[in-house]
Order: sequence, then structure tokens, then C-alpha cells
Amino acid sequence: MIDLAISVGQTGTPEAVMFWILGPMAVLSALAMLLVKKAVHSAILLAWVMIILAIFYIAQDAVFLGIVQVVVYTGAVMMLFLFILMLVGVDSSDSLTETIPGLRPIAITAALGFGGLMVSLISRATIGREMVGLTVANLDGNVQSIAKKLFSTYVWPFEVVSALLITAALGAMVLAHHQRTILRPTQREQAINRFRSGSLASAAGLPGPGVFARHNAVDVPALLPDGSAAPSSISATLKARGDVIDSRKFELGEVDTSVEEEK
Amino acid sequence: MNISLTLLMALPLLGAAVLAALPKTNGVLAKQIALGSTILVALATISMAIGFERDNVNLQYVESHPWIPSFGINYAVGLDGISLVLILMTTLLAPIVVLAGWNESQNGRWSTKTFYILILVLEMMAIGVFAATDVFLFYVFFEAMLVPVYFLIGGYGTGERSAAAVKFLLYSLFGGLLMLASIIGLYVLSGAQGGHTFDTQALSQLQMSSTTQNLLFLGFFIAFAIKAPLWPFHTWLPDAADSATPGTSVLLLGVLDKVGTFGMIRYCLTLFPEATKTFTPIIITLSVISIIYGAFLAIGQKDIKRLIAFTSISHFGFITMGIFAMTSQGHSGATLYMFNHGFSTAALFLVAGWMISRRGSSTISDFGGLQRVTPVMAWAFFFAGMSSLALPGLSSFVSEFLVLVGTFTRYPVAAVIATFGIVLAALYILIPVQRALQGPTTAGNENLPDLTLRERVAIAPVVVIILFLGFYPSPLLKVINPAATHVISQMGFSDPAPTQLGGK
Amino acid sequence: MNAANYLYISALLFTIGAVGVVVRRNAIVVFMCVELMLNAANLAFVTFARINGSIDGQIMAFFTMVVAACEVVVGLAIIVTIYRSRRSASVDDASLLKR
Amino acid sequence: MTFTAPVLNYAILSPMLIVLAGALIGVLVEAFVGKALRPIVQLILTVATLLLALVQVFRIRGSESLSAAMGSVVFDGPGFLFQAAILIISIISVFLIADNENFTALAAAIPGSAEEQAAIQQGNKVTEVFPLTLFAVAGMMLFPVSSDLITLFVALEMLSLPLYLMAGLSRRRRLLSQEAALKYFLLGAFASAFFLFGAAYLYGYSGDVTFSGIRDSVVGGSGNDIFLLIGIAFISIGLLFKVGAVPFHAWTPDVYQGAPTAVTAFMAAATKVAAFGAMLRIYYTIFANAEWSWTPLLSGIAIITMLFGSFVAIAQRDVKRMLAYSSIAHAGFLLAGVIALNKAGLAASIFYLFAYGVATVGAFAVVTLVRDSAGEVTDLNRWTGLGKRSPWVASVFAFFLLAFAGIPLTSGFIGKFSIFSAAYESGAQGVVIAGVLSSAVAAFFYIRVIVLMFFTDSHEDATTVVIPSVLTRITVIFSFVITVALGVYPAPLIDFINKFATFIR
Repeated sequence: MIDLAISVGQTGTPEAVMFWILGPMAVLSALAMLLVKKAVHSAILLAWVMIILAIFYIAQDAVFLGIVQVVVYTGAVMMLFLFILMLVGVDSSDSLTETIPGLRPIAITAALGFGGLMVSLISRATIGREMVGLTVANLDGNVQSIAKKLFSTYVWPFEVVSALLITAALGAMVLAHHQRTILRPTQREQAINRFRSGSLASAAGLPGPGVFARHNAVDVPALLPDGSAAPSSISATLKARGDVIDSRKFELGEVDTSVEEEK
Repeated sequence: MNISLTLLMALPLLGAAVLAALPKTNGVLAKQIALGSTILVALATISMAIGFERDNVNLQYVESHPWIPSFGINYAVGLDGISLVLILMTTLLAPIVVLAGWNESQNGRWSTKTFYILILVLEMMAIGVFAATDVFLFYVFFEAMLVPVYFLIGGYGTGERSAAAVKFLLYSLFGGLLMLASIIGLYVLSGAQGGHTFDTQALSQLQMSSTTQNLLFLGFFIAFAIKAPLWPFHTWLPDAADSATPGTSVLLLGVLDKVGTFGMIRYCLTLFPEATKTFTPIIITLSVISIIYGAFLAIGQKDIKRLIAFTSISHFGFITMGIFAMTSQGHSGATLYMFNHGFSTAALFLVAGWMISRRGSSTISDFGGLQRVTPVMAWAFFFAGMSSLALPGLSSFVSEFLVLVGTFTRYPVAAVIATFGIVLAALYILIPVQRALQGPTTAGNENLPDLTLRERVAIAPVVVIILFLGFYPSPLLKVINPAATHVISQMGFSDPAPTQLGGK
Repeated sequence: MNAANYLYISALLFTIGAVGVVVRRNAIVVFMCVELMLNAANLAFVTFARINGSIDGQIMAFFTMVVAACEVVVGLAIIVTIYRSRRSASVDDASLLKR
Repeated sequence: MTFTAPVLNYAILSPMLIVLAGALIGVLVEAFVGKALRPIVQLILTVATLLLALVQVFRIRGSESLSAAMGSVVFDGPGFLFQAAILIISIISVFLIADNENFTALAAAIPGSAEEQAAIQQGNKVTEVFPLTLFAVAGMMLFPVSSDLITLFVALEMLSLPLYLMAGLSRRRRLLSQEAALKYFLLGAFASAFFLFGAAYLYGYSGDVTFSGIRDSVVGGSGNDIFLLIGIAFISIGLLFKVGAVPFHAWTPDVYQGAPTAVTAFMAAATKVAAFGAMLRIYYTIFANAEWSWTPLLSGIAIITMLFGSFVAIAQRDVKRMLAYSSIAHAGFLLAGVIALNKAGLAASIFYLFAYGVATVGAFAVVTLVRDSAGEVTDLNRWTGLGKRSPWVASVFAFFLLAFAGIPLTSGFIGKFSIFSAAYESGAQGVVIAGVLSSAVAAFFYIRVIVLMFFTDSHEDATTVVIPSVLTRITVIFSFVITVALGVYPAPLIDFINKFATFIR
């Protein structure tokens, strides 16, 4: 690499090779994350950046962090993101909110300014001391030395973080927990209702998708004993998205099996 | 420690508290209580004036308590001749205003008692602003006074009252904030030179570079010039005087605006003598412009209230000129002028107010031949007009003469030009007096009632004071002169030799 | 290779994240960009920990991860709430709050 | 491997521990106390907790410790004052928060749904706001006494997360409220990323995350100035976001407007104390010797913030937005205290924070009182003639506005005077001039509201004012009394602050 004036210490060749392969990859993935249209793709690219970072951590003697990065960040946090994306709708690339009015020019200027700062950092900065490395600090092992500090020097913030976790849990509860305002009918009541509400046709349990049909995919409605399609055998989401396949496609006879929209 | 000044300030506040406890419905009782308290305050002030040692140039009735010690702020009050005269004017005017404007609060947005609470609070703050010897305390009263006046104009005025009130408040606040910057400057300087203080005496000993002094001076001066009001900072006054009730106008022009000229003497001159000398030529010029400009605009006015407002701008030009002439005559004259102007403006505004409320119009041309219909009111208006144009034998003549003489010794050209102001004054007073009073009674004026007993009682003391001081001003001058000479000598000026006066 | 190169990666990622917050409109993507910024800061911490030879930076990065996890919970809860309200109330995507 | 057990000075940590314990009990109350009893139990619990913490803070005043929690917490005079101010403001705000008209009946219900209607009819309450408030208070108390970057960051998040949540719980106009929560959250997270990045560079610069370590590096000048600059810049951005200084103010008006007014009051007042507290500590202790690097920039930001806040406020037609812009202007005034970098500046800032905080809570409390059948009315046009219909409410609000404008005999004036004189003393005359000018501009829109309330005749669709509930009344009266008292006789508080206003390092 061309001489970057900072001298904070050199690393071994294997690490350099690793860096020059993964580093550009991380930046490109991040850029792609910015540019791709679908949120899910962004999420997957972000997960990929995070995995690269985990490798970087391990390469820099932060084994524990590397593992945590994979387990917590990539494993839990990103999965949560994906989960929410699924919940909200995979192809939601529309805006849920106006981003900050008037901040766009400011932020782009700031980004450019930051680029300028980086240039000056590259050309002029010296840390003023040699890279120390973590050999001494990690003498007892990385996890051990982290634990040692975490449970002595940083025990107070560590305890306080627990309050943060409770806050998060409480907050999620407040926003998502439905206190029952209307009593949900019990199974017994439901059964009674079914029998009392006119036709006995609905008295029996409804068939699952594919029952009596020529196809057992979830998007093909079941057929009732009389040959008509059972609307309730298809998920409402599929119906809303118009992804229901007409069972007639798989029908041999002339029975009309088109699905009636419930609404 | 003498607590008479504090007691004097507590009196109107007490009256206000009693009023606040009253039920809303009993308007008459509220008026009576207000009148009673203001008369009490006036009597108390008179007794203090009697006890005042005239030849003692030091502050009297001094009282000082630490208020915010860590900033060096004290609750410090005291009187010299100048502040005594102004407080006397304030407390004498207050009962007159209450009595004269007995029904002024009728058209208000709020109840009668609120009106009088505001008046009493204003009176208390006016006493405080003249008595304060701590710059911070002065500033607090100076700014806080705006609030009751603001509500008096906006709540009980006529016409575009809220716009006028806002204009008044914003102008004054802007000036006040400039002054605040200067006060902060003084505070920091005093901190650098032996401890934070706001004591006027101590502050006048501060060393500062001429640039600093000029800037701080300007901060104070602009605030006072807006208040006074001096051309070109006067534009709020006609609107405010136009919209306010006559009583409020009297307090506004007679008392509140005096804070500006008083502040010039007390703070601009004593705290920044060097800067004063630097800016004097400019200020004298502005004063002369005010005199002539105010007079010319007064001549052109069709509205009687606006006319009086413009005459005041002219009068304030005289006062400022007297102050910055830096002669003891000029100073004494200016102080006396402040006192007299209070009463002559009061007379004008009150009589004009009665005329307007009877006729239902404030346009001069609507009046005519009042002499026949309402002789007492006509005479009162005439008298007030004469007082305003400084007819010899009336009090304002003495002060105007003193100011002109005092200015002439140092700035002859300014004094000569200002003299034209007197000629113009004759015009702006005599034209409306002639139109309104003389000639045949015009339509709409035939059945106007004359002054009631209450109104006569209210105007009588004003007439007496104006006449008495016109012939015999020395009781006041004896109080004012030592103080005025003291200020001048403190600044390192001495009066030009009398021979010069004769020589020119 | 120079160990400071990690810092450039970190700065680049941070800048990309910051730009993303501003230019993207989807709240979830914006939030992911914020996560990218946090990760960039973490990389800087880990690198500095190595340069300075002290473990504190790693601990800070660890705390960041925990805190970020809490933040994700709260943030996603808010986003889901909004999503549900909007969908059902079928309000335009246009902002209700004035600009 | 040896492990030394940590030593915690529980006496000094006790106020925070009390608040945290109260919050935890509050969570348990949610689980075990019946629905009907919950609001009152939570209110009593919260107020008792805060009072107890306040008493405890006062009991430990005067004690100083750098090692209360293994160097994570520094307790000193200013720390005591910040914590006390936060607690007092919180106590005043809690009564407002407890007023049941402010929060949604069921946060999970879709706005306008039958489920929400049922929840309202059953009188449900989101009593979780009480423990959330307590968590936020604990975070706020920790923020200005943190003495390493880790604790500072954790505290920052701890005070922010509950507020993000609470911002979305408005009873009326819930979509607006939820949007405010989202905006607040996204920008807050954005700001904390900046903060964290700055922290990383400070760590890189000094090799230490403790304030004392960083300070030693700054004083010794060992290390790379560019790293220090990046660190200061990014940490500052994070903090300026929190206080709502221009150009990092974009969230303020929207969040102030959208959040439930009670939360806005609490957030506007208490967060400012906490954020400026931390800011003052950071700038006065660790960055003091690198003054050259940040004073010019911060002065510029202060000037822009004052002027921008004042000018934009003029154009606002919504009272909450107007107060939001006014709070931006006040953040500018407070920055003048940070720039002053002297003892007077510190004392003045603390006084200003407290005075402004109390007045803010009071003003927003009044805003909650002005209602019509659909809830709060924040459109200024509909405040016309309020002085006629509800003279007391209007007068009190006018008084708070005068306090914001800094008219003498209100606490705002003393605050403005002291902070400007401190800035002037340190040679920042430009900031003082800008401050004075923007005060003049600001006076304009405060007075405009007074004109609307008192001098304008009311329209047909006159706003009605409900009789203030006892709880809101407590908030208003407390704030009013404090604002008057601090305006007329501030000496005791100023002396008290002066006695304690010295950072230990």
C-alpha cells in the first residue's frame, strides 16, 4: 500500500491480506446497503458487514467481541430486524416517516467535511506512540481480562445496563401488549355459537389448505364437501396481497371453485 | 437606616393589595380606595420633602440592604434634590389622575379594580425608579414598569390600543436590553476593579478605556432616548398617547418619560463623564431637532391627543438640551422643566380628555366656540395651553428660560435655534385654542356640559401649582440647585463666567 | 499493513451510515444505518484498544452492543406501532407534523 | 489471575439507587396491583421515591468523591446541584404526568379502533409511564455525574429510551404522537452514534476512557490533536443534539408538538438540566485546556442557536411549537454559560437551568389546561381572548412567558443577567450582544401571545378551559411560586449554588 503516513505499528502479512480482501468488501457492502431498494437486501448486506467486522475484531485480539458480534449482533439484532421487516411487509420500501426536514444538505455537507477530516487524518496524524498491542493486556486470556475489568472497574455501568434492559422490555410491553378490553370467547362459547348461528354447514371444523383440492399449497384454497372453495382456509394476508391461486386450475370437472372474497 | 422611602413605596402597594381583595363588582369603592391611597402617598411625600435638607448634596433617606450579595446587588434607595422633585411630581400627579379620570376604566377590557391596581403598582415602581441608587435596582424598576403601562394602554385605551401597547413595549424593551448589555459591561468592569458592585457612586469611580466608555454610554443613552423620547426614537409616543386614556397618558408622558431624562442625568452623566463630553454635540443637535420637529408636527396635527404628544417631544428636546448643556442653570432648568412639564401636560391631557369624552371625538376641527358653552372647561384648556407654551408668570416659563440661558452660555447657536421652538409653540397652542374655544359654537357642541365639581377639584391643584411656581419657583429651585451644581462639578465642569454671558 | 487502516474503514462505514440516515426514507433502513454507525464506532474502539494496548476499548464496544440491543427493541417496537396504526387508519404516508 | 472486588460508595450512589429501586418496584406494581388501584399507587410510589432521593441527595451534599463507583461516578458540588435540580423538576412534572387526560388508554390499540374505545371506557391507564419516568430520572441523574465515557454513554441511553417511548403515548392525536416518538428515536439514536464515535476518538487520543485520563492527556498535550479534535467535535454533536442546538435542532419542534404535553414538559426541562450538566462537566473539566479548539465553534453555534430560535419562533402558530423554538433559543443562552468557562458561568448555568426548567414545566402545564371537546388546543388562534374567559390561567401563562422573555422580577431575568455577565466576563462579548438582540426578538413573540390572550376578542369557536385538576394545579402552583420567588429574591439560591459550584477533577 502507498505510504499512509500514520505509523501506529505494522501488522503481520496474513492480517494484511485478510484486511485487503475483507475491508473493501465491507465498504462495498455498506455502500450497497445504502443503494439497494429493498429493505431486506439492506438488512442482509448489513449482516454481512457485521460478520466482516466480527472477523476484524478477532484479528485484532478481541476474540470475545468477535464472538459476541456474531451471536448478539448478527444473530439476534439483525434477525430481529429481519423479523420486523417480515412483519411489516417484505417489500415495504416506502417511507414510514419524513426524515428530518432541512437536514439533508447539512448532512451531506457534514459528510463531505468528514471526508476532509479523514484526508487530514491520513496525511498528518500520528498517534505519537507506537502501537502497543494487546499481548500484555490479554495475558490471562481475552475473556478473562474483559471480565476482570467488567466486574471491577466497570461494575457500576454494568449494573446500570440492567436498568436499561428492563426499560427496553417494559417499553416493548407498553407498546405491544394488549390488555384485553373485550373478553375473548372461550372455546366452549365458540362451539356453542357455531351451532346456534344458523346453518350447520359451519359446525364442523374447517378444512386446511389443499384439502379435497388437487393441490396442497398454502395459496390454494381448500374445497368444501360440496366442491366449493372454502374462503377461510386461506390466510388473510395472502388474500390481501392477491396471491391466491384459483383451485380451478387443478380441477378436472366443471365445478366452480373460485374464491369469494370475504369482505 | 431610614426606611421612609421603602414605606413610601409600600403604601401604594398596600392599596393595590386591598383593591385585589375587593370583589369585582364594587367599582366605586375601588376608586375611593385608589384615591385614598394616592392622596396618602402624596401627603407622605410632602412630609418627606419638608424634612429634606436642602443644602446637603449627599443622598438622603438612604437605605441599603443586600439583595443578591453574590452579584453585589443591593436594594439601595436614597434621594437627592433631583429625584425628590421627580418623586414629588409623581405622587402629586397620581391622585389628580385618579380623580380626573374617575370613569376612565369604563371602556376597559377588565374591571375597574384592575385598572387601579395597575395604576398603584405603576406609582410604586415610579417612586422606586427615581429613588434607586443601585443601577441594577433601577433597571429592575425601569423594565418592570413597562408591564403595568402595557396593560393600561392595551386594556383600557381606545382605538388601536393593543398595537400601540405592543409598539410601546417593544421599543422600550429593545432600549432596555441595550441598557442591560451596558449594565453587564459595568458589572464586569467593576468586578475587575475591586469587586462586583452596582452602587452608583462606586461605579462612577471606574476606570475604563474611552471605547468601552463610549459603547456603554450609548447603551444607556439609547434606552433613555427611547424613553424620553428624543428624535429619532420617538415614533412610539404619538401612537401610545393617542390610544391611552387621558390619565394613562399623563402618567406615560408626565412620569414614565421623565425616567429617560432622569436617567440621563443620573447615569449617563455621572457614570460616563468622558463619553458624555464626546457625544454632547450630537445630543444637543438631536435635542434641537426634537424641539423644532416636534413643534412642526404638532402644528400639523388634527387630533388633539397626538398634538399634545408632539408638543411633548418638543419639550423633551428642551429638557435634554438643558441636561447636556453642562451648566448649572441648564441643569436646574431641565430638572424644573421635568417637574413643570408633568403638570402642564397633565392639565392639557386631562382637559383634552374631558373635551373628548363629552364630544365623542378627538379631532380638533370638531370643536368650536366652547367658550360660550362650557366656560370653565374652556378656561382650563386655555390655561393649560398657556402653560405649555411657557407664558411668563406660569411655571414652565421659568424652566424654559433657565434652560435657554444655560444653553446659550455654552452652545449659543443651539439656544438660538431652540428659541424658534417657542415661536412655533405659540402657533401649535394658539391655533387649536382659537379653533376650539373662540368663535361661534359649531354644530354638535351646543349641549356640552361644563366641568363637574369632581373635575374642577381635580384640575384646581394643577392650576395652583403652575401659578405658584410661575411666580415663586424658589422653593423647588433651592432643592434642585445644589444637586444640579453637584452633578456639574462632579463631571469637572464649571459654569462659564457670567461676563461671557453679558458679553455675548 | 498499518493497523490504522482499520480506522479508515471505520470512518468510511460511519460516513456511509450517516449519509444513509439522511437520504433513506424507510424508518427501518434508517435505523439500520444508525446500527452501521454504531458498528463503525465499535471498530474504532477495538482498533484503538489494540493501538493503546488497553482492554477498555473492547469493554466500551461490548457495552455499545448491549445498549444497541436495547435500543433495537425500543426502536422496532415504536416502528411496529406506527406501522400498525398507519395501515389500519390508512393515513397517507405524508408527514402529519408540519415541516 | 487476581481479581479485586469492586468497592462501591453506596452513600453517594444512594440517590440513584433509590430512584432505580423505585422504578423496579413500579414495574412490580404493574404486575401485582389491580388495575383500579394502580394509578394512585404508582403516583404515591413515584413521588415518594423522588422525595426520598431528594432528601438523600441533600444529605450527601458537600461530600466529594472521585471513586464512588470505581471511578465511574464523580460526585461533587455541581453534581449535587444537577441531581437536586433534576429531582425537583421531576417531582413537579410527575403531577402533570399523573393527570389522566394526558396519556393514551392503551398504547397497543390501534388509534380509533373499537379496542381503544373500550379501553377508554374502562378507564384504562398506561401506568407504566411512572416507572419509565423513574428510569429516565435515574439516567438523567447519572448523566451529569458520570466520569467515564462508558457510564456517560449508558446514562445517555438510559435517559433517552424511556423518553422515546413516552413521546408516543399521547391520548389524542396519537398518530402525531407516534410519529414524534419515531422521529425522536431515530434522531436520538443518530446523535448517540455520533457521540459514540467521538468517544472512540477520545479514547484513541488518550488511551483512556475515564475523564481524568483524557484530561491528563489534554493537559499534557501528548497525543494527536487531530484525534482530540475529532473526539471533541463528535461528542459535542451528540450533546448538542440532546440540548437541541442549531443545526442539530430539527427534532425539537416536531417532538415537542407531537409528544403528550406532560412528557414534553418533563423532557424539555429535565433533559436540558441533565444534558447541560454533562456538557458543563465535560467542557469545564476535560476540555478546559483545549479551549482554543472549541470555544470559537461553540460561540458560533450559540449565536446561531439564539438568533435562529428567536426568529423562527415568530412564525409559529402552534403554542407547543413556539415553546419548542423558544427552548432552542434558550439552549443558545445556556451555551453562553458553557463558553464562559469560569465559575460564574457554571453557577449562572445551573441557576438558569433550574429557573428555566421550572418555568417550562409550568408553561406546558398551562398548555394542558387549554382544551376543547377534542382535547388540548395548541393552535394559537384559538387562544384569543383567553384572558377574558380564564383570567387566572392566562395570567399565569403570561407570567411564564415574561419569565422566558427575561423581564425583571421573574427568574428568567436573573438567569439571563447572570449568564450573560459570566459570558461577558470571559470575553465573549459577541455572544452577549447576540443574546441581547435575540432576547429583543424573542420578546416579540412572547408578547404576541400575551396580546392574543388579553387584547384580542375571542372568536365564535372559543376555546374552553376545563377546571384544572388537582394534580395539574399542583404543578402550576409550584412552578409559579418558584418562578416568582427566584425573580424577587434569588439571593439564597444563588449563594447556595455558588457554595457548591466547583467541579472536582
